Amino acid sequence: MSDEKKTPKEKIGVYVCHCGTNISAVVDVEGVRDWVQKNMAGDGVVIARDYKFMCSSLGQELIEKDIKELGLTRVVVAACSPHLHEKTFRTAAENAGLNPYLTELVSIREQISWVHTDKAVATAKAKSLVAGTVKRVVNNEALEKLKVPINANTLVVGGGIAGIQAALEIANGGFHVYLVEREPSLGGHMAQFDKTFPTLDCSACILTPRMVEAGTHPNITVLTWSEVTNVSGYIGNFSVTIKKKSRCVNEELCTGCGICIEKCPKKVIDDTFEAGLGYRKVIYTPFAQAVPNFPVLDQPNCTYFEKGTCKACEKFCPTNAIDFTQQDQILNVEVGNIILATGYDLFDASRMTNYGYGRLANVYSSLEFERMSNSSGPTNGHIVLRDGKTKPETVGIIHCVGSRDKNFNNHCSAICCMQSLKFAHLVKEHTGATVYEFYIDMRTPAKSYDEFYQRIIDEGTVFVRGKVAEISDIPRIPDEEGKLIIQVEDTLVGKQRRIPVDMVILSNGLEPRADAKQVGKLFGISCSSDGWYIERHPKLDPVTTMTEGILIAGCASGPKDIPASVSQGAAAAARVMDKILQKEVELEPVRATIDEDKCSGCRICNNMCPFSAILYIEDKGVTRVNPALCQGCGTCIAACPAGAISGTGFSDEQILAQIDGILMAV
Amino acid sequence: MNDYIYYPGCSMEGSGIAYHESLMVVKKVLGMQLHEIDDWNCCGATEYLGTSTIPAYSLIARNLALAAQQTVGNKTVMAPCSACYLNLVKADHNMAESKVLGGKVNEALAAGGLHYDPGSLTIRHLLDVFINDVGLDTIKSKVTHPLTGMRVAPYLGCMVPRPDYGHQFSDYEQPTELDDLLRALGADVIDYPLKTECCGGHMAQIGPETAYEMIRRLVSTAENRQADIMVTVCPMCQMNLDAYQPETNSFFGTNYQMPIVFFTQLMGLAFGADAKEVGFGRELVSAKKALARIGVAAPAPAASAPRSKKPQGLPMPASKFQKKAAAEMAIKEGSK
Amino acid sequence: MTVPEGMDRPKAGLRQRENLALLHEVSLATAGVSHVEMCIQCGTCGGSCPSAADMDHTPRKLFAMLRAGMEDEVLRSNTPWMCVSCYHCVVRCPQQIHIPDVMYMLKSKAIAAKLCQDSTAPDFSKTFIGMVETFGRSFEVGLAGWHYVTHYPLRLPAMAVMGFGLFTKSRMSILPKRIKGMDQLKAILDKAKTLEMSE
Amino acid sequence: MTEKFEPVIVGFTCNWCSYRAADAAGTARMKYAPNVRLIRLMCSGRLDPSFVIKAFATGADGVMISGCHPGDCHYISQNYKALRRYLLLRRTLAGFGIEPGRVKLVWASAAEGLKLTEEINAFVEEVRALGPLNWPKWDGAAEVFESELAPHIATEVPA
Repeated sequence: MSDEKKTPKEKIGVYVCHCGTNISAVVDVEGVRDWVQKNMAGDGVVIARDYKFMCSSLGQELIEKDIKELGLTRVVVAACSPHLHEKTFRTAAENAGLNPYLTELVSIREQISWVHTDKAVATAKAKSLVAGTVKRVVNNEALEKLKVPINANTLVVGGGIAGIQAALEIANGGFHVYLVEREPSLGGHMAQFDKTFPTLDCSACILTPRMVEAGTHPNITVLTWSEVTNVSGYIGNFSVTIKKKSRCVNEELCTGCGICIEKCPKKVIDDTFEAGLGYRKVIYTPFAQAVPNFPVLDQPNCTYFEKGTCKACEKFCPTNAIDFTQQDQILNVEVGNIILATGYDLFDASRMTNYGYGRLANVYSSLEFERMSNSSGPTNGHIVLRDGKTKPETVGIIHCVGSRDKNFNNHCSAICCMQSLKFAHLVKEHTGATVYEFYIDMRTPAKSYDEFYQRIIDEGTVFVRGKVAEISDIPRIPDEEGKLIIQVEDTLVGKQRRIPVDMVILSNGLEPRADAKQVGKLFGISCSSDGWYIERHPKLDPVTTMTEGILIAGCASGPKDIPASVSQGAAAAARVMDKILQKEVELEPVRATIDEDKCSGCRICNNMCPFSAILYIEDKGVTRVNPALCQGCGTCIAACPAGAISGTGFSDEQILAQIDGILMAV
Repeated sequence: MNDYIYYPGCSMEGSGIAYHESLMVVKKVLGMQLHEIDDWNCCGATEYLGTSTIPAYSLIARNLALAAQQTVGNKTVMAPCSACYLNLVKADHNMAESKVLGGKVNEALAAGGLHYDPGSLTIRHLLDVFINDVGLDTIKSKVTHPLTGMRVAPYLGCMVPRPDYGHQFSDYEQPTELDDLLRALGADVIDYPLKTECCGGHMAQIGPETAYEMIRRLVSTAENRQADIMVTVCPMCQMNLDAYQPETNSFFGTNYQMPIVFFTQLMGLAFGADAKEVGFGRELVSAKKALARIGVAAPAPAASAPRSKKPQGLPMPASKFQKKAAAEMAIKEGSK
Repeated sequence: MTVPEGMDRPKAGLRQRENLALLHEVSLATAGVSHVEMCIQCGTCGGSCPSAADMDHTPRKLFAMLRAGMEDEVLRSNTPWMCVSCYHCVVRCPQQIHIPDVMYMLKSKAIAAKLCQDSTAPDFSKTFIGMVETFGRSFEVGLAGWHYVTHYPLRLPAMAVMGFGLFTKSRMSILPKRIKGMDQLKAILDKAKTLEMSE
Repeated sequence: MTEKFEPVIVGFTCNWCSYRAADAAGTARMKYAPNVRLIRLMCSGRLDPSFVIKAFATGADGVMISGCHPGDCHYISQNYKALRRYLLLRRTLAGFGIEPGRVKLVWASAAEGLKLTEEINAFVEEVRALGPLNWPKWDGAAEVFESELAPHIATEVPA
């Protein structure tokens, strides 16, 4: 029903966009324009226009002109999604002296012309959506953006190469960074690698300087053996709780001399850094170049904590730095932005029983091989069978283990082809063995990657195109006795082959961290269906997330090689510094406010707010909202039985009027 | 709980009669009630499926329809024959997955005044029932004559662990259920990685050379790993490995003498039944020697020596099953 | 986009392109959801197959031929007949293609098109089915007997020995068992056959 | 043959997930039933059950509410509150003699354009099956709402 009786209190201009033919092909733009002109005059529509590209400067000028000349008090633009151009048109209105929040955008492209085909139906829907917004905009209020200062400190979670890069960029920019790492040392997976493809320079040689720089940088507080346990606040003003786990080592006193490690009588298998292939002491630093180089005492395995005796480390420590009573520390830090560079987990190959990992001794995981070929690794760089001495004469390298497989991970792990080629080279270099590579598709897209592939072919590696079906230790013919037999279809020949080898190296895929979902929840960002963190835009905005102030870098958002991870670390840092340099952030003025006269102090709303923005004022017996903490979700508004809470930008009046509009007879 | 609708399948009355006899003994000991589907028909094995679709599925579905009529509270159909078991599950699964197939099959059944709603029955294999319903503890508790000293190669064949629509088994390739059950009987279970390799199936009839090679692989590996006897859960496997073993020998000029019997026969023995009663003597490759082992002290060297605890060479990663066990332990610890 | 009648397949791989017609036809006719359109030609099936050595094409290649629309070559192939239904390929296939079910389907197609090279396998199936359709149960003696007489006369002596063995151990009954509801079964199968044709 | 009933459906979408899912569906040109008209809220938690009643009273045959997946709420946990209200609302509606099936709560993340369109198509069919909502059609309904809201408007506190 239209409201001819009342004289409209606002002067509204409606602008319908063709978006070239994106909209006009399916929606009768002129039809919509005329209908609004005719039927919504009663609601205050004084002018309705259509234009080829409203977002063009000419289109914007059209609006500005009307505001000035016709004295429009409200503007409605029917074009694309508000997430695309709301800002554009609000700025245009602002330039013409109209408060930006009196302009509304109707999505008739994403919600109509791109998803419907029947022109009549589409046009009708367009009319009702416009009508809804016209009736809504009448109830819009002039609002001012809230400006809050940005805390110049940044939290970087994850001390791998991406996190280190991000931290260094920001620190060098002159701002403080808290770099939190859950393991005892910085370095991440890169520290475990031997060589890096395709240049084959030593991983440690290029990583160590960066780790040291981060470890000694005046602007970086490195917190290893630490985990973030709580995050609250919003962009510019996060407060973060960090648990610094007990090392049983007093960092003030410890010089990192390493005598305690030497004297510790107990060895355990190192499942983390040595990928289970080697041993470490119970008090240890994961590797020689560890940053920081304070050791960590592995309490569950420590004889003293088990039996109450030993204390060898304490006895021999020259600076009495060993402290068995040390407790976990809880630190609170205030930061303005947070970068998550939490990395990846390696696919657990024992899940593929047909490859026999964990059953057949000489089947190795990629990380085991990295450690084995590393001169500082458990075999001092000697590539040997599980017996610890025999050199392999034939080696099979298997691609796509747990990747590109609907039974495990659907995605391509991006790095395995190059990693496997690198393995082939290393095996040849160290042992001169015959090497077979089993691949489905060879993926070498980045700079000088395919040249590396050429080089490995030239080195005489045998390439077999086919996903390996099984690895067996059951011989069928004498030649297979005592060997591992790789059974595969050579798809380029079209025949099944059984290739006996001494050693198999699996190129394990990359998986999202097992705890990615919980961590995401902690920081208020979400994972895609396959478990990686979702970027704000996969192409145009790969390092930010839907949550302002939370950024992602490196493998946290999907498999990446070192160059890509480093670039993302730097990119995230640039984004953060951009925000810091703005000194303050503008927050959308979408907030809840409480009319204290109407508030009965029932406190129903009090436990509705997850940001504790709602405070009960005991003496007044009423509740108030802290606008800086309020995020504008509006849950309290809907909960208030007295209708005492109202929400700017999304008030009851606006929404109820919009319902009226979209249900108008068209 | 111990009541099952029972689909024996044709072999149980013929080549697999030992399976039938031993099952009858074992179920009595374990107090299971088997209600045979009235007037059941052949499941068509893999032959019917390979020549037609709707008729093949209708043939199978008749049994399901009859079984559904017979359900009194209990909705579980148990089949001891792997091929029968798989055909029944497959029909149930595919009829549900493809409405077109389901519709046509029911149209056909209607011609015989029958109907079957896919998903209304649960179809399970005998081994699954023993492990997951009866339970190893109960089985252990019934063992009066442990099979100590008998080196057994556990052989499941294909169709029980794969495709395993119901995810009843621990693994497609190396399931541990049969090993666990035989261990519960006190047998010395050897590491037999070919436990789910193919026995040759109908190739014995239509492409003997192919079948002989598969039979050779299985039997020779069992023998190389010093098994006294192979144990199976499938009449077709038993038939191929037992009845075609002599032919395989003459084809390759070998002389394997590897007896192969049904797991229920060993259960029967362990439960104290006498050999004849549980169908021993029906196998073509005699199991006499193997039976003689029982009671005799176990011979020392195992083909696959367990890995020594002391770090020697490089440490091994844990297998899927070791990890699972560890996880379960951790949970137990946690609950304490 | 035209979707064939009575289609209930996942959205994947449903683009109706001319040269994919055969692939889709096979996929549709296969019982259950075959996913065969999704093959990435990795060869896991061919690598896993215990009888691959005796196949003229590996399953993977057969699927490529389906894509290429090489109907005759596919139906003449002995590959489906060599399938032993071990299901290794199914559980390993990274695209979860129900390969044996596709093979079954191809066999029936080949029989219908009279394109099987060697009649041993089809005949064995026929004999088997003949028994089942007459008695409602399989009848090993009749089956084996007839099959060897017609296809492996030379193996008869060996078989006779085995048969005798089985017989003396009463693992073979001379007389077939016949089910009571033979008429019912026949009615069902006749109806089913007409429905099969109507596809 | 009589022309089939085209239900009118109002959809309340969360600004962070399902509204973006609708954008995604658009960008991917996924076609779906045109019966749904979306209203953007900041959060499914903002949904005041009275909006739904209002929609029905004004002529909607069905109302769809969509929010972030449990655990993924942009405002931490507000979608759970939406869920609670939704369940209560369904009972209330049943009390009014309205089929609870006319309201539907859907979880759709920003990435799930396809899921959203599938949910919409399904819901349109469900409501189509229920037929037109025979809510007492009385012209005054809107005015009553207006008058009940008048006090609000009068005492609205400007931000």
